[in-house]
Amino acid sequence: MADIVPLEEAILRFVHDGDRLALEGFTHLIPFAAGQEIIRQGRRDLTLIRMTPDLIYDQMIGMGCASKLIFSWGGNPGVGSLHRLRDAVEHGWPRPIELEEHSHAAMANAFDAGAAGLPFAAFRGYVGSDLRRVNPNIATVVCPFTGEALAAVPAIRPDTSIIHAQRADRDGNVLLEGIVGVQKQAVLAATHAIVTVEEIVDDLAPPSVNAVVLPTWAIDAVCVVPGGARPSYAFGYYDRDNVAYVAWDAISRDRDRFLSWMDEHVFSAPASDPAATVPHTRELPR
Amino acid sequence: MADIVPLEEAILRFVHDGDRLALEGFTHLIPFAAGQEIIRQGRRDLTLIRMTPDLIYDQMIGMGCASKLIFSWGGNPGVGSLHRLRDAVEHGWPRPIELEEHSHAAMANAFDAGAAGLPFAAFRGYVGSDLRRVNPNIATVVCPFTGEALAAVPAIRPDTSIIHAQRADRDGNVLLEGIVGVQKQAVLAATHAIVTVEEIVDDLAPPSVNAVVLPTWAIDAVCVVPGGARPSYAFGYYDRDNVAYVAWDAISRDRDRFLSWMDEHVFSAPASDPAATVPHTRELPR
Amino acid sequence: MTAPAWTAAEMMTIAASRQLAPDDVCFVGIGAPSAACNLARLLHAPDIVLVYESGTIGTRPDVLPLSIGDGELCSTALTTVSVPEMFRYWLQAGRITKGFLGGAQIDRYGNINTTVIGPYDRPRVRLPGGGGAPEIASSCDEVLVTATHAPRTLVDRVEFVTSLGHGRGPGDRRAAGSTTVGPTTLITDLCVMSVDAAREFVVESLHVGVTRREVVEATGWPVRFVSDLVSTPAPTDEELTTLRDLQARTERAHAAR
Amino acid sequence: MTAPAWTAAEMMTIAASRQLAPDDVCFVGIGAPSAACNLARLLHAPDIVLVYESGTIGTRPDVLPLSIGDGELCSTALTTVSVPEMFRYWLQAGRITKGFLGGAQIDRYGNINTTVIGPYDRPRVRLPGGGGAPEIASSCDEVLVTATHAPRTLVDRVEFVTSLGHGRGPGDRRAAGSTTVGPTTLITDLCVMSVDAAREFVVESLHVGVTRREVVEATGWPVRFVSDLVSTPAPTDEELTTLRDLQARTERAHAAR
Repeated sequence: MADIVPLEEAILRFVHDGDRLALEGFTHLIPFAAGQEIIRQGRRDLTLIRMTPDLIYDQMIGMGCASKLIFSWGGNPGVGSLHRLRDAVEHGWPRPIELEEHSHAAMANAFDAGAAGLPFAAFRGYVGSDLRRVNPNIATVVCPFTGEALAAVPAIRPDTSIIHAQRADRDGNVLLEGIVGVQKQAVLAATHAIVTVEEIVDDLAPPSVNAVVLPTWAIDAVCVVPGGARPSYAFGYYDRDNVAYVAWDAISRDRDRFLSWMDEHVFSAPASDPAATVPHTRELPR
Repeated sequence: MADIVPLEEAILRFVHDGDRLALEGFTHLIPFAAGQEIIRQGRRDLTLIRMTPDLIYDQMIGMGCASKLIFSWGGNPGVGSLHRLRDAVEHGWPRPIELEEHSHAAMANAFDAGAAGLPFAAFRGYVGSDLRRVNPNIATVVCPFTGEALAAVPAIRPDTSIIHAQRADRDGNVLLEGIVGVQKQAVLAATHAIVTVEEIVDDLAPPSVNAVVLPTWAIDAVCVVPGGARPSYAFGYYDRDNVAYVAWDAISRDRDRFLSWMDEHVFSAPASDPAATVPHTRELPR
Repeated sequence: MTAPAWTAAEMMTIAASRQLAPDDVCFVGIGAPSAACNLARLLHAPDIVLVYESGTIGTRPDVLPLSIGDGELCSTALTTVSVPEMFRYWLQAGRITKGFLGGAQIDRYGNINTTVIGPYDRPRVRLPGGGGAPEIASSCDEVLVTATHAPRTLVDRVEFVTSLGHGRGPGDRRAAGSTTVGPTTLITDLCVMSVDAAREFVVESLHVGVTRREVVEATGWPVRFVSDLVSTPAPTDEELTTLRDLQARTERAHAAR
Repeated sequence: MTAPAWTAAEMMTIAASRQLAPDDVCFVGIGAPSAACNLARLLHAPDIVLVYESGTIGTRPDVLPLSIGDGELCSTALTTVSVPEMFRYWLQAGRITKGFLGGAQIDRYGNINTTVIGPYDRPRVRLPGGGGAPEIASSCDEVLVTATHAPRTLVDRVEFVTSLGHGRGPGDRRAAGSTTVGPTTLITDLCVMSVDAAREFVVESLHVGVTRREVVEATGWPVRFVSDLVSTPAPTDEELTTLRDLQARTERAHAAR
């Protein structure tokens, strides 16, 4: 059964230095507030796992939380580079970061295998790609019936996965809908799972009996964080703040400007202040 | 794009002697009307594939349509045996039937692999089971990262899959909800797919953006057959006719009684007569 | 003695329901397990999570289903997933604490046959097959077995191992590649048995009015009894009333259709 | 000559949109491909199926998305599936007829680098990475490539093969294990190239006002031209109006947020 607790407490309990951590969200429902709380708590040596590390991982990497990144596409969607990630990779600032680089298909299959309790995933991929050359975690398995050689990657098994969802009921059952990415898989693949939600409701009222619902007993903590996915979006609650994504490009290009932005928008804003979870929309230069 | 055609035409076009055929439905939405049309058209030497062959496969096997059955549980749910299946296996009546026998986990994974275009599925299964001994299509693959030995089965790739769904729109997009079994996988694993539906609607109006929807271009034919899943049920349309399932036990125990029941309820009832698609509820002894 | 005020089948269901804890996540089969699981939910385990292989998770049926995929299971569930997801994400991944199994033949080590009586290629009786059982047996934390007590069911040796119990004794299960506990308890209409150090079912409690001799005669192997054999507590009024109400509701609902 | 009444970027998008047929199922990337695909849908291919890797199938956005997972894509889609399902059931299974790719470096054989400039372990420029591209390149029936024409983009040899095109020529793709056609067409802001028998991009049409020399100077390999080189048809009024309306709607929508 999931505990419904403040975000600070959930991060304190389930995120530790050295952990393998997945904050998932495929453009939609990105758990920004949770990532910023991890930054405030000063976690270090994290292995960050995510198909599409975007602004929140750029912030965590820029603040030195991570020693390794497992990913398949690291950019600012529709805008360009993640400058803090690039600075870490290209110049080791603020610390070097090890990369384990995959394709989306590989990561999606690896999360699926993790959720299914399998040790690896087989798929038809990496055909002729140099990624095989630089990533020793890309292997081959042979179909015992046809002899076809398929790519294989290890299952992803995070210590803790964190996602943001639209709502939970009072028992801690969680519903998410819209673009759901690999969030269900990330939660089910992890030892512990934290879900931040827009709201707690009496009745989850799934729109369909087959809606994406995560039972409370498959989750450790639910935290009420309205706006906790901003500047990404929560389908049915608020839109994506595209301006904030564009603005991040200039903020993140310069180390000092980045640090002062973090100081103002993350460190001066406790997670328990609901408004603080939406700093981008309040404060970003336009 | 799926054609919206009468059931007779869909079966004529996409079901041929010798085909590998999956009529799927896990207790819910079983395509009875389609199976009975196949019987009326006198198809032979079919390889019938299904996790839970139940009454409709009992009828098809009893009428001599099948030379092979790939399955994981062949019973009358909540009642007992499938007597026509047993008669074929135990006494070769009306013709012998070859069995390829799996577990549910294996079949579910094999349909999933078929839908994913993979040649095989790996899973943790058949531990210590004698099924390995009698089914040469159960192999082993070794995880290239951990060395764990896993069970492997070939992907299921039917020539044609047939399912029943709640509704389609005028373009032939199909929605099903409730207990959805492996129907999506069966359709996507097959070369051709036929879907019988309760009704055609102007707007599919999925209850959730993540509802189980099959695009028209992934299907060959949609046939309007109200009650086409009876005596199984269609969530939101009609309930399971449990009495018919119980009654089938006595009907199917005796070869002559079975044949006369088929004559009365299947051969005398053309598929184009909507009432004929619900013979069980009209005629079964109670 | 006078006949007790309940049937042997009721006693079996009630004894099975007592095996379930409030925080269990159960993989439920049809028949006795379904009645036992829902009885536990209506009594001492209101938050127990019932999972049916048709894909329904956290189901709370008002009446017992006749099939594993009745609409009632879906409409009262927290959520319903596809069958591949059920077997991959929920069963295989190790999220189920207790699985219920039954079978045409069960031996002292909890090996179960639901496939065939006689040679596989020329069966005397072709049974329905394994269904979910082979992986329920290996993936659930623990397996509970229910059976009507009879020599043809509780056999000396199953003719076909559909679902692995403890093989032929200690170590066999692990050697076969399993990391879970396997069968721990066998609940019949005569008694409750538990697995001992030799990985064999031994009788630990006799239902009210049942004698050792009856159990010996109804068991296909030379059955043993624990030294501190006890009597299964009689059904309470609450247990009986709740079970009978559930079954009466179920009969009314199914007859109406 | 006078400047044409359209920009080079508009010409590129319009030329790309013409590559799409009414019955195509397209795997759409962000930027030029998204504009081209939606333009085709608004013009000659109203029933074209647009699939975005975020899981949206049959999406019909009124405005162009800024990201691959904008809410607009989901709310106008026929259905939205999980990302594992998208890559397994829809892309890997071979249900996509045309995939669009771009990249920081593209060579004459359609090999694409979106990973790194310089050594992998000590990159001069760390690019975003492969994302969906490696499997889009191998699983779609056919791959269309778009790029702004420049020597640093259309290079003699990519420094890192993120996504396989035709390797170093005929047979390489099949030898690597691919059974699909691979890149067939490269659409730039200067011209349209198609793959010839040597599996090399050669110029088949020049956009209005573009010279052979401009193309030669902007291409990082010794580019060849087909003998029957033609001029790309100029954008029609309908194409231009539809594209500009789409982009104006898009700008208004994104500025409002």
